[in-house]
Amino acid sequence: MSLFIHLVRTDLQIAFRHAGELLQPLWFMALVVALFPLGISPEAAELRQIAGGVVWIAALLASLLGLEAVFAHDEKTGRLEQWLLADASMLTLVAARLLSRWLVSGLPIVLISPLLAIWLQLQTDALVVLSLSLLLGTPIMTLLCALAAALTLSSRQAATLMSLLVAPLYVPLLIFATSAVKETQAGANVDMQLLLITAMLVLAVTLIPPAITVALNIHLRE
Amino acid sequence: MNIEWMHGQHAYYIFTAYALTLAIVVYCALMPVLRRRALMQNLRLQQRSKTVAARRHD
Amino acid sequence: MPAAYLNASNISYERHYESVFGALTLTLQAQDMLVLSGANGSGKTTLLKILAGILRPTSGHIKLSACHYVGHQHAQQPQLTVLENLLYYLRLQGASLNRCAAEAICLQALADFKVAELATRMAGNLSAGQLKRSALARLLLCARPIWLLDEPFVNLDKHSINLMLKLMRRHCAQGGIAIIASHELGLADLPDSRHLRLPLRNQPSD
Amino acid sequence: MTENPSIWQRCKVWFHRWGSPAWFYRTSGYIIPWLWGLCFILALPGLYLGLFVAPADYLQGDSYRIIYIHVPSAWMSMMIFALMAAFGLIGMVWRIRIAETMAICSAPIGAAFTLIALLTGSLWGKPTWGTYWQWDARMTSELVLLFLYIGVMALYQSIDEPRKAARSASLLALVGLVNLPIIHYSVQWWNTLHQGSTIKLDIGESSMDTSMLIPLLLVVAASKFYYAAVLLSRSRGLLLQQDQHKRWPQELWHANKADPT
Repeated sequence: MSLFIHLVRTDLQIAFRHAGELLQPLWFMALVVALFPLGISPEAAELRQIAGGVVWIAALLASLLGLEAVFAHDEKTGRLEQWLLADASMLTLVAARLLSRWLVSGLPIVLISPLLAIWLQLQTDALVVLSLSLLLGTPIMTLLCALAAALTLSSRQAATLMSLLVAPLYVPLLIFATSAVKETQAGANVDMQLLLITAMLVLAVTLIPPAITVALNIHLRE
Repeated sequence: MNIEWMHGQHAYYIFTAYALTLAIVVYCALMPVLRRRALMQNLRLQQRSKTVAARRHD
Repeated sequence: MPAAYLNASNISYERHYESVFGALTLTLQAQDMLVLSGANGSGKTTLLKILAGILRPTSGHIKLSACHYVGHQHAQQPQLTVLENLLYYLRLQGASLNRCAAEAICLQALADFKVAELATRMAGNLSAGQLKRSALARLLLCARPIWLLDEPFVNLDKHSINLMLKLMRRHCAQGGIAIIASHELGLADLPDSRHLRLPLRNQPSD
Repeated sequence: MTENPSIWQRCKVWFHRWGSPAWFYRTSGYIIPWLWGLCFILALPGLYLGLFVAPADYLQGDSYRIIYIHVPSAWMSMMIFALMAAFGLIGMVWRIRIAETMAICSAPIGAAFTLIALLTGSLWGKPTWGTYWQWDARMTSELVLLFLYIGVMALYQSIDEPRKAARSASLLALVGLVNLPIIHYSVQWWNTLHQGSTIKLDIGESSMDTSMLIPLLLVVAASKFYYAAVLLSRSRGLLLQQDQHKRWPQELWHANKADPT
């Protein structure tokens, strides 16, 4: 267990050495959300209508940024190869990397979402559900993005390819999350949507790390 | 035998649908055969050039 | 140091469906030192990576005790200091010590390589030679019987090469195995080492 | 080989021989013409019956005749994705090169069928709904399926080393397959949420009387043989291209001068 904590701490140490870079996805997300009132209309009624979808789509796009930091940098320096010589199993190393990646890129999105929801005139109860759905949804996004990063490790144009691979897999998450926000605006009960997102989270947490390990083995050990 | 749909108001949609399908189906089936034919051609060429070169030596 | 053994039976490797080297059998025991030589592309690095367990051979199997592998890449995170990089690898290779004991081992390893003064420098702004020496310091972190070194002498100055040779001899004397892929290594430098020359294969495997 | 090879060795040799590209190239060469024959035997009567013999539908008139290519291609697009993932899994787990090649060659065929399903669906939608694209549940999940296919093909083409490319694409196909039902039902649920129940794009299978159903089943069967024929033809091409520097392609025409296809 101490190895897991040490790995996560080292990853965070690396990330915070250049804290400025961490905020870049957040600036991007804030920018995308700020464009919608300019593009569509500043009226509260209309903005409320699209608020859930806009914040979620901006979050999905923001999660696609900076993905080369997940595996590609380590593969270039040769650190990823040393993972194979480590004492711990590949799964633990991948799990540590995923946790540190979520803390660095997923959690900030959840923390900034209330501000963005206010920009889009979202009522408070819908805002709470939005943040809750993001809290459950961002780990799934991090897992899917890490899988795409592992799959495109030896690809030529990895950045553009990753978004192409990940976007179709986001569809169920986007559907249930945005409908959760819309239903709360309409005053309905949204436990069903949030429970479904939690179910997707559990499915992702159990199935995706082994898939990432297989993908890394394909790229490192072939 | 009812073929009056051919000049009905839906004829355009049915014809385009079948034409597009045929085009995709033929393209998808023909591409590999043409590519393989070209590859076989240049393999034969390689083979013949090798035999000619061998004959010139001995 | 646990007992050192390495036996690989008819391992071969194919890349782009062309075999890089044919069926190769290799058995080494304690105190053996093997120098791999051969033209570029003859598969020296591939063989080392297969022995290290990084690459999976197309056929054949390998049994060996724990190994260190130092390749061309320096495997260090540019945003971390040299000491932090070594701490990372010390933990990765299974040592669960408190912080100051771990740092003592890392500093000792760096001292052995005469790079102790680089400990707090960022790996990002080191020269190639310094990076190579701090990467080689990884070998001394925890006692693993087999050393697999790919071109260990590249970017090293005269003094460091002698230091490296001394450390290798000491490692083998203590019952370890060292396999070095290198061009510059003449026979004189390591008199008691075995030699393996990898032929350059260009005929495709059937 | 040991003097009396056990059954296990013998079937391992057979299994290995089956895996050899040269043997696969020759045997598929013989099978392909038969598959094409079966495909035409089923497709031509099926389409003839569907287009000229089957009566017009009481509700949609004659525009329903597009069903004879829309439904088979939609089913095929789903089936090929599952088969691609299955071939990929076999290729990854048992490291059989032929299975990998079959997985990679299935992707373009599956994408072609998905494209056909989308085009014919939208052409059929115009007379029925009045617009070329109605965010209908099945059409939307078909669109997402097309993106999955494109993702698999793009991933394969972006990696240089063929073995790595095939394995990564197969893994993505597997991940896609696990996600497919989730995507399908979430789109279904999303559709009922927004539109209520719009008229379905086709007529319920049960309500179709036999004169309409038989052509559909014929074309569905024909599409399966079409897939098998094109898959084998593409796999042969890929194997030949990958092994062109090896010996077996050179000896190819010594063995049989008249290579049919």
